[in-house]
Amino acid sequence: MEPTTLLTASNIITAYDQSTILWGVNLSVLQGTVTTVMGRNGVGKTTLLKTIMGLQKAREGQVTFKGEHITNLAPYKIARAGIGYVPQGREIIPKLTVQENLQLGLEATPDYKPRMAEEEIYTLFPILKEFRRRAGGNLSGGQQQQLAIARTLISGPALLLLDEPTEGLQPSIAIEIGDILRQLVTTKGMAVLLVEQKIDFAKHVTDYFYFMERGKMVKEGNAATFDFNELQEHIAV
Amino acid sequence: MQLKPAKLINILFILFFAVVLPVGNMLGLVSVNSISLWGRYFCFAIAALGIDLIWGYTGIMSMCQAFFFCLGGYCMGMHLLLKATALQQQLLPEFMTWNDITTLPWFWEPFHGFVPALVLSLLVPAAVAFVIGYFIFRSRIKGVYMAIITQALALSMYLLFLRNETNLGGTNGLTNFKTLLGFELHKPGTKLGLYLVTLAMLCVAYGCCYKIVHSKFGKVLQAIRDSEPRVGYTAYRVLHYKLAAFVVAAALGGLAGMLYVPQTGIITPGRMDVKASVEMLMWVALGGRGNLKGAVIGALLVNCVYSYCTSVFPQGWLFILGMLYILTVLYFDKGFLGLFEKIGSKIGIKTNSERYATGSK
Amino acid sequence: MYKKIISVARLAILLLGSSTMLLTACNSGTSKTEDAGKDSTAANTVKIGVLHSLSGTMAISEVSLKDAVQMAVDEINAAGGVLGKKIEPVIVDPASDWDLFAEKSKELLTDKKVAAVFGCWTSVSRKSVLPVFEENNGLLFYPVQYEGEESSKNVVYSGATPNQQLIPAADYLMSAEGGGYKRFYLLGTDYVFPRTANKILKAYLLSKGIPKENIIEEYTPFHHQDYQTIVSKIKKFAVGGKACVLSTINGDSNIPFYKEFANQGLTAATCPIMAFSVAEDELRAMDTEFLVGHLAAWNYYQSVDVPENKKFVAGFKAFCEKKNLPGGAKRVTDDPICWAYTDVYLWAKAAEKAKSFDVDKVRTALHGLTFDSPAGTVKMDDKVNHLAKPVLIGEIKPDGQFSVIWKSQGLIDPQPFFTLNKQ
Amino acid sequence: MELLLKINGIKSGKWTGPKWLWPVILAGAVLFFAVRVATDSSGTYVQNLFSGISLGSILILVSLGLAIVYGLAGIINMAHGEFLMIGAYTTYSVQVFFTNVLHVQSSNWFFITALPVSFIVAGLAGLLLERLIIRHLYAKPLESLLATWGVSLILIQTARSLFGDLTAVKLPEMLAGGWRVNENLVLPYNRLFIIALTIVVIIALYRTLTATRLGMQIRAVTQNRSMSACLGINTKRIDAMTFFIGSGLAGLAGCAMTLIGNVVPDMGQTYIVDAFLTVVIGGVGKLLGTITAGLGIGIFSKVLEAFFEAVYGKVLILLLIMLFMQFKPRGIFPDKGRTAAD
Amino acid sequence: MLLEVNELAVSFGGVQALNLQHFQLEDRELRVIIGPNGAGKSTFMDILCGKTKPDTGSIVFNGKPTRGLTEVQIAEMGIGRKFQKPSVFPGLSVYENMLLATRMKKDVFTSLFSRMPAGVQEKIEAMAERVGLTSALHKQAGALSHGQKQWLEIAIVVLQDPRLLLIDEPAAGMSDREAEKTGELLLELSKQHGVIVIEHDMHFVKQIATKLVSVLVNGKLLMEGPFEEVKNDQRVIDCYLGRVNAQLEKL
Repeated sequence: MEPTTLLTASNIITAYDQSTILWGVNLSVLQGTVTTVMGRNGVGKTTLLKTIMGLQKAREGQVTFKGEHITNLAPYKIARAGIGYVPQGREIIPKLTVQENLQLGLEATPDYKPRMAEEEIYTLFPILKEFRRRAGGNLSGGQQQQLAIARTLISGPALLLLDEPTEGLQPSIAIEIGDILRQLVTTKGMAVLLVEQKIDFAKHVTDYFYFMERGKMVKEGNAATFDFNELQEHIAV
Repeated sequence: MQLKPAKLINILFILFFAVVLPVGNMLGLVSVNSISLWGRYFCFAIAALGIDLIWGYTGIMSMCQAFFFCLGGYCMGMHLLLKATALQQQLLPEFMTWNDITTLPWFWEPFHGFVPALVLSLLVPAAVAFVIGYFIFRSRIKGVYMAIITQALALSMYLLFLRNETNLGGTNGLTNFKTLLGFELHKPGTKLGLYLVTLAMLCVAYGCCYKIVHSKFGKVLQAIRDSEPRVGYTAYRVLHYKLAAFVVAAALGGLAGMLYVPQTGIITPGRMDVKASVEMLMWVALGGRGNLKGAVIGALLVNCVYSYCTSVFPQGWLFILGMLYILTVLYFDKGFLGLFEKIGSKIGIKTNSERYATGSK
Repeated sequence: MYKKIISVARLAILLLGSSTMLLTACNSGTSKTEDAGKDSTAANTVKIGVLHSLSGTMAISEVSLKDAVQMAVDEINAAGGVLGKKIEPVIVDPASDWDLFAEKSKELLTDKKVAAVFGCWTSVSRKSVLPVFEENNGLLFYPVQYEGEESSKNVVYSGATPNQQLIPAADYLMSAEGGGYKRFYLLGTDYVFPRTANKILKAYLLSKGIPKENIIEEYTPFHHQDYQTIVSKIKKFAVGGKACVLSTINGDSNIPFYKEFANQGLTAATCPIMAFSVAEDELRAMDTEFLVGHLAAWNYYQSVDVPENKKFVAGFKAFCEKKNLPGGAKRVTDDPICWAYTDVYLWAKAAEKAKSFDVDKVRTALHGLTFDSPAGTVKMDDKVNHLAKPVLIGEIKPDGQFSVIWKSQGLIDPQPFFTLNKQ
Repeated sequence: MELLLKINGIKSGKWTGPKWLWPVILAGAVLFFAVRVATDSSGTYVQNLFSGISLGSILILVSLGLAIVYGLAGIINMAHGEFLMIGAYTTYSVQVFFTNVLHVQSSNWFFITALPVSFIVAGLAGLLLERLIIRHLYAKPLESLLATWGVSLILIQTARSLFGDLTAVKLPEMLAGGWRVNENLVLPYNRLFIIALTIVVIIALYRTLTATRLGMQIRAVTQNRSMSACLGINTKRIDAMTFFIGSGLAGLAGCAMTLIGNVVPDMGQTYIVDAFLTVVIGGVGKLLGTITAGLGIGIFSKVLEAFFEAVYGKVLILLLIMLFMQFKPRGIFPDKGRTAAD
Repeated sequence: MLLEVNELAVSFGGVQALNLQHFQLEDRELRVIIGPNGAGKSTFMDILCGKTKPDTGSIVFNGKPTRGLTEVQIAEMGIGRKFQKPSVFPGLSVYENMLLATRMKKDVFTSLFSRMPAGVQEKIEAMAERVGLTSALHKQAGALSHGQKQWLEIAIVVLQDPRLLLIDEPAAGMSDREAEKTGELLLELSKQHGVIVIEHDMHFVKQIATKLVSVLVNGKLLMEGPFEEVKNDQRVIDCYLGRVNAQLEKL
C-alpha cells in the first residue's frame, strides 16, 4: 500500500521582524517514515519546525496536516491535532517532576487519557522510571531528551517533530534514541520529522532526506540514493 | 527645513503664555486665579521634565519623584514660614507652639535667608537622590524592583513627614505664608510675577533638558535605556550616568516644588504620598514618554483636566482620569504627542520624530 | 482583520462602561443643577460655594455635609429664598487634596463670586483655604469641631471649640457621677486636632491634680489599622483601675481600634473610651456591638429631644431618599451634619438681617444672632464668629445612636484660644 | 560605609562572607525569642509575637494572589488592593442580604457564606479585568503598573458611588472575644481565625498547584510558556484562570479583613505597598519567599513597634528592607542560573 | 603575551559549563574557537569581558589580572565584545551608536560639557565606509537588518579601539559575500589587535584562521592547532559529524 502524505508544507516564508529566515520552503512527510532535514547552523531548520508548530507565524505559504490547514493556528491546537514537538534544548519544565512532565503530555489529548501506557513508556525509557520523582531540571541532558520524547509519546501523536535530538548527548544514548525512533515508526506507524546536523545519526534512522541552505530546500532524496559525501562536504567544510 | 513646525510650536507656546495670558490678565480678561493656576501647572511641567529624563530617557521608573518635589517645596516653605513668623513678631511658627517646642529646631536655621533656602531647595533633593540612588544603582536594582523600592521609600518618607515629631508641620504641613522677598504673596502683581518666573524657569529647564538629551550624555542615557549591558561593555560607568540622571531629575523636582509653594500657599505631606508619584508618572506617560515636549504637554493637560473635572464633574472625574490612564497605556503608548503625530502624518505634516517612525519601517 | 474588530469592540466596551459609570456617578450631581437652574435668571439667584471632598479619603465624612447643605438650601429656596433670591449652590470637589482646597476656594471666590462658602472638614483643609479667604475677604462656614488657636474674621466656626467639648468631658469623667476616673490614656491620630486637644486635656488634668504618670499620650498615623500593640498597652495601663481612654482617633481607624479593644477583653465597664470624633454618621452602617457603653462628647445627637430636631431628622431622611443618595432613608444625622445644616440658615438669617449679601455686613449681622437649631437654641457670639451651645455626653446604644447621659447647664460660651486660668 | 561593608564580607552587592553566617544569625534570633518567650511572665513577648504573626498572615493573604499573578504573567497589578475591597464589599452585601432578605439572625452563617462568595466575586472581577485590559500587557510590568493604577482609581470611585460611606461588617458570634491564655494575654478569635485561614489558603494553594491538573498547567506555563503551548495547553485560558485565582485570593483576604477593620472604598490602598514589598522581598513569583517575607515583615514590624512608635517602626522596616536589597537585590529566593544575570 | 588564562572554571546550577586548563593568546593574533553548541565558547567570552564571574581560575590580560573587575573596568582595560545576538543601541542612530563607542574620555562631565574631540567625525565616517553603513548613518539602529546590525556591532567594538576583540559568531545571518567581507575586516584588524572569534561556518573559519584554531568541547579544550590539522583531526571530525568516538568521552 502506498503510504499517505501526513504533512505538507508549501512555499513557507517566515521572518523575524525584518530578517527573512525561510524563503519558500516545500516539504512533505509520509506516514510511517522518518524524514530528516539537514543543514548547517542558522539556515532555518529550527524556524521551519517552529513555523509548523505555530510558534512562529508564517508570512506566506500553507501547512496542511492530515489534509487540514493548520497554518498559523495556536500551538496548543496544533498539538491537540496530533503533532508532538521536541524542541532543541528539550525544554523540560524544570521544576516539575519527571512524572509530572510526562503527565503534561496528556494535555494534547482530548480526554486526558494516555494513548501509550505509562508502563510502556517506562520500558522504552527505563531510566525515567527510576527518576520519576526527580525534578525535570535536575536530569542530565540525555535523560531530559528521553523525557521530552516520552512526554510527547504519551499523547500518541501522529507526527513527531524532533529538533537535533542528539545534540550534546553521549553516543550510546544517541544510538538508543535512534533505535527507539525506528521502533516507533515501524511498530506504531508514526511519522517523524527530524532536524539534524549529524550525518551518522541521521543516516541511521532516516527514510527521506532534505538538505536546506539559506532558508530553502536545495536537495532531497531517498536515504538509499542520497549522496552523503557531497552532503558531508556541505556541512563540514 | 523639517525642524520648522516644531520650532513654530515652541514659539507659539511661549508667545501665548508669556505675552497673551499676562496681557489678558492686565486687561482684566484673564483672572488672577487662572494665571496662578497656570503658574502651578508650569511647576508640574518642570517636575515632569525631570521624570522624563529619568524614566523616559534612561528607562528608570522612579516612584519617589513627588518626594523630591516636596523636599524642594518644604525648603522654600520653611523660608516663607520663618518670614511670615517674623512678620507677625512671633518667635516660632504657630504649629511649633502647640507642639510644645520652645526653640527653633537646628535644621530650620539655614532657612532664614532667601538665598540659602533657594540653594538648599535644589541641593537637598539632589543630595537625597544621590544617597538613595547610589545604594539602589550600586546593587543593580532595576525595573520592577526599582519601582517598588522607590515607592516604599516615598511611603516611608510620607509617613515620616506626617509625624509632628519631625517638626515640619505634620499633616497640616507648612502654610500661612505672607511675603516672598518683601512682596506680598496675595497681591495680583506678585502672582503674575511668580507666574512669569515659573514660565521662565520652565523654559530654562526645558532648554537644559534639551541640551542634556541632545548631548553625548543624553545619548548614553538612551543607550542605557535600550541596552544597559552594552553601555558597560562600551566602557561607560553606568552607575555614574544613572546617578547623574537621577540627581538631575531630583533637582528638577526640587526646583518645581520650590516654585510651587509660594503660588499655592501650602505644602503638605499629601503632595508626596504614593498616589502623587504615580500621578506624576502618568503625566509623562500621557504626554508621551521619551519626549520632552510630551512631558510638558502631559503635565499641563492632565492638570487642566483634573482642575476642570473636579469642578464640573465632582463625582465623576476619577472615572475620566482613570479611563484616560488605561486608554493611554493600551492604545497610545507614545502618549498624546504620538497621537498628534499620527494624526499629523495622516494629514501630511511631517514632524521631527516622525522621521524615526518612518525610518523604522 | 478579526483582531482589529476585537480591539475596536474592546475600546467600545471600555468607553461604554466608563460613560455609564460616569453617568451614574453624576446622577446626583446633575439633578442638583437642574433644580437650581429651574427658574434662575442670574439676577434672581445668589451663589454659594460648597467645598466638601466628594472623593478621596475624606469623602466618607464630607459627603454627608454636602447633603446637609443641599437640604438646607432646598428648604430655604422652597420657602422663598433669601432676600427674594433663590440660592444656587456651586458644588466642587476638592478631592481630599489639600492643595486643591486652596485652588477651588480661589475659584469659588474670584471666578464664581459666591456670597459664602460652606465647607472643609479637616484642619489642614481649613488652614489651606484660610489665606485665600482672608486675602479675598470671603466667608467660610466651617461646621466641624476644631482645635482652636485660630479665630479668623473670615471664618464662621459653628463646630465646638475645645472648651465646648473636651473640658466638660474630662470634668464628667472625673466627677463622681461619671465614675471618678483617675487615669487617662490620651490616644489620637497624629494631626493637629488630637495634638492640641491632648495638650489642652493634659494641662487641664494636671491642673486638677492628676499625677503626670497617670496620663499617657500616644498617636498613630492616619488610616492605622493594626491596634494590637496599643490595645495591649492600654490593657496593662487599665490593670491599675479607674482608667479610661480619651480618644481623638479619626475616621476609619476607629473600627479596628474598638474591635481590637473588645477582642482583647476590655469593656466599657472596666475602661470606657470617651471619643471626640465618633458620631452617628460613622456608626450608621456598622456593627456597633463593640461600642455599646462607650462614650462621646458632642453638642448634638440625633436623639436630642426638641421639635426642631425631630423635623430636621425626618427631613434629612426624606431628603436622602428623595434624592436617591446612598443609604436613603437609613441615613442619620450627627453633630457636623447638624452644624452644616445650621450654617446655611445662619447665613440666610444674617443676610436677611443685613439686607445684603455683602460679607462685612453679613458678618456684623451674624454677631449676637440666635437660631433654633436642631440642637436647641444657639447663639452667635458677640465678638468672635463662634457659636455658644450646649454640651452633651452620650453613651453609645446598640442601634448606633447615643443616649444623652449628661447635659451642660445652659449654653457654653466659645473660647477659641483656650487658657487654663479662665476655667 | 565602605569599610563597614568590607568588614561584613560584602563587596559590590555580593555576599562573599562565610555561608553559615545568615543561618547562625537567624538561629540566634529565634533562640533569643524563645528564651524571652519562655521567661516572659507578663505575656508581652508572646503578645508581640502573636501580633507579628497575625499581621504577617494578613500580608501573606494579600500578597499570595499578587505573587502568583506576577510570577505567571509579569503583571504588577496595582488594582490588587481593590479586589480586596471588592471581597470586603461582597462580604458586606452578603451580610445585608442575610439580615434584610433572608432574615437570618445568627451572624455566623453570612460569614461562612461570604468566604466562598467573596472569592468568586473578586475572581470574576479579576477575570473581567484580564479580558479587557491585562491581556494586552503581559510581560510589560511597568506599563501594567500604570494601567492597573487607572483601574484602581475607577474601582475605588465605583465603590464610593455604590456604597457611599463607611461601612463595617458584623463580627460573627463565633469569632467574638478571645482565647484567654492568662490574665495578661488574650488572643482574639478573629485574629486566630485569620491565621488559620492563611494556613488553610497556603495549603489549599499548594495542593492546587502541586496536585491538580490546573496547578500543573499553571506551573508549566509559569516556567515555560511556549513549550507548554506546544504540549497542548491553552495558555490564554491558564492566564485567565491564574488571574481568577489571584484576584479571588485578594477577595478572600478582603473578606477576612472585615473581621478586624471596616469596609471603605480605599481599604486596598492601605496594604498594597506592603504587599508589593512582601512579593519583591520574597523573590518575585516565589510562594515560599512570599510566605517567609510576609511573616518576617509582620514580626519585625511588631517587634520594632513595641520599642518605637508605629510610624518609626514602619520607616525602620523600610530602611531595613532597602539595606536587605543591597545584598539580595532579587529577593530571598532569587532565580538562579544564567538567565537571571541580566 | 596578551592574554593568559589558567584553571578557569564556572558552573551553572551544578553543571560544569567551562573548565579550561590553559589558554593563551599572543598580541596581534587572530584565534578562532570552534566547538559544538553548549561547549562553553560563549561562556568563555562572557567571563573574559566580565559578564559572568568565574568560580575559580586566573585571567591575566596585558600583564594585569582581571578577575573581580566590573565590565566597565575590563572594557576600559581594552577588551571589546561583540555578542552572538547583535547588541547595539536600537533607539539611537547609527552615527550616535558609533559616536558613543569611539575611544575618548567617557566620564559623566566630559559627556555633558565637552565638545567632540577633533577627528572623531572622520574616524566614524571612515569606519562606516569600511562596514558599508555610510548610507545608513542616520538611520535608527533598531531599523537595520540583522546583517547590518552585525556590522554595526563590529564597528562599535572596533571604534572602542581595544587591545583584544572578542567576536561571537560574526558570520551568522550574513550572506557568503558579506561573510567574506567580515573575514577580510577581521584579518585586517588582527594586524593591530588581538582577536578571538567564535564561529561555526567552516568556510569562514578557513578564510580567517591564519594561525591557530582552538576546539572546545564540553567546556574543555580538545585541541589547538593550525586549521588544516584541526580539520583533519579525527576527534574534531567526530564531534562535528557526530561519529561515535570513545576518545571524546575520556576528555
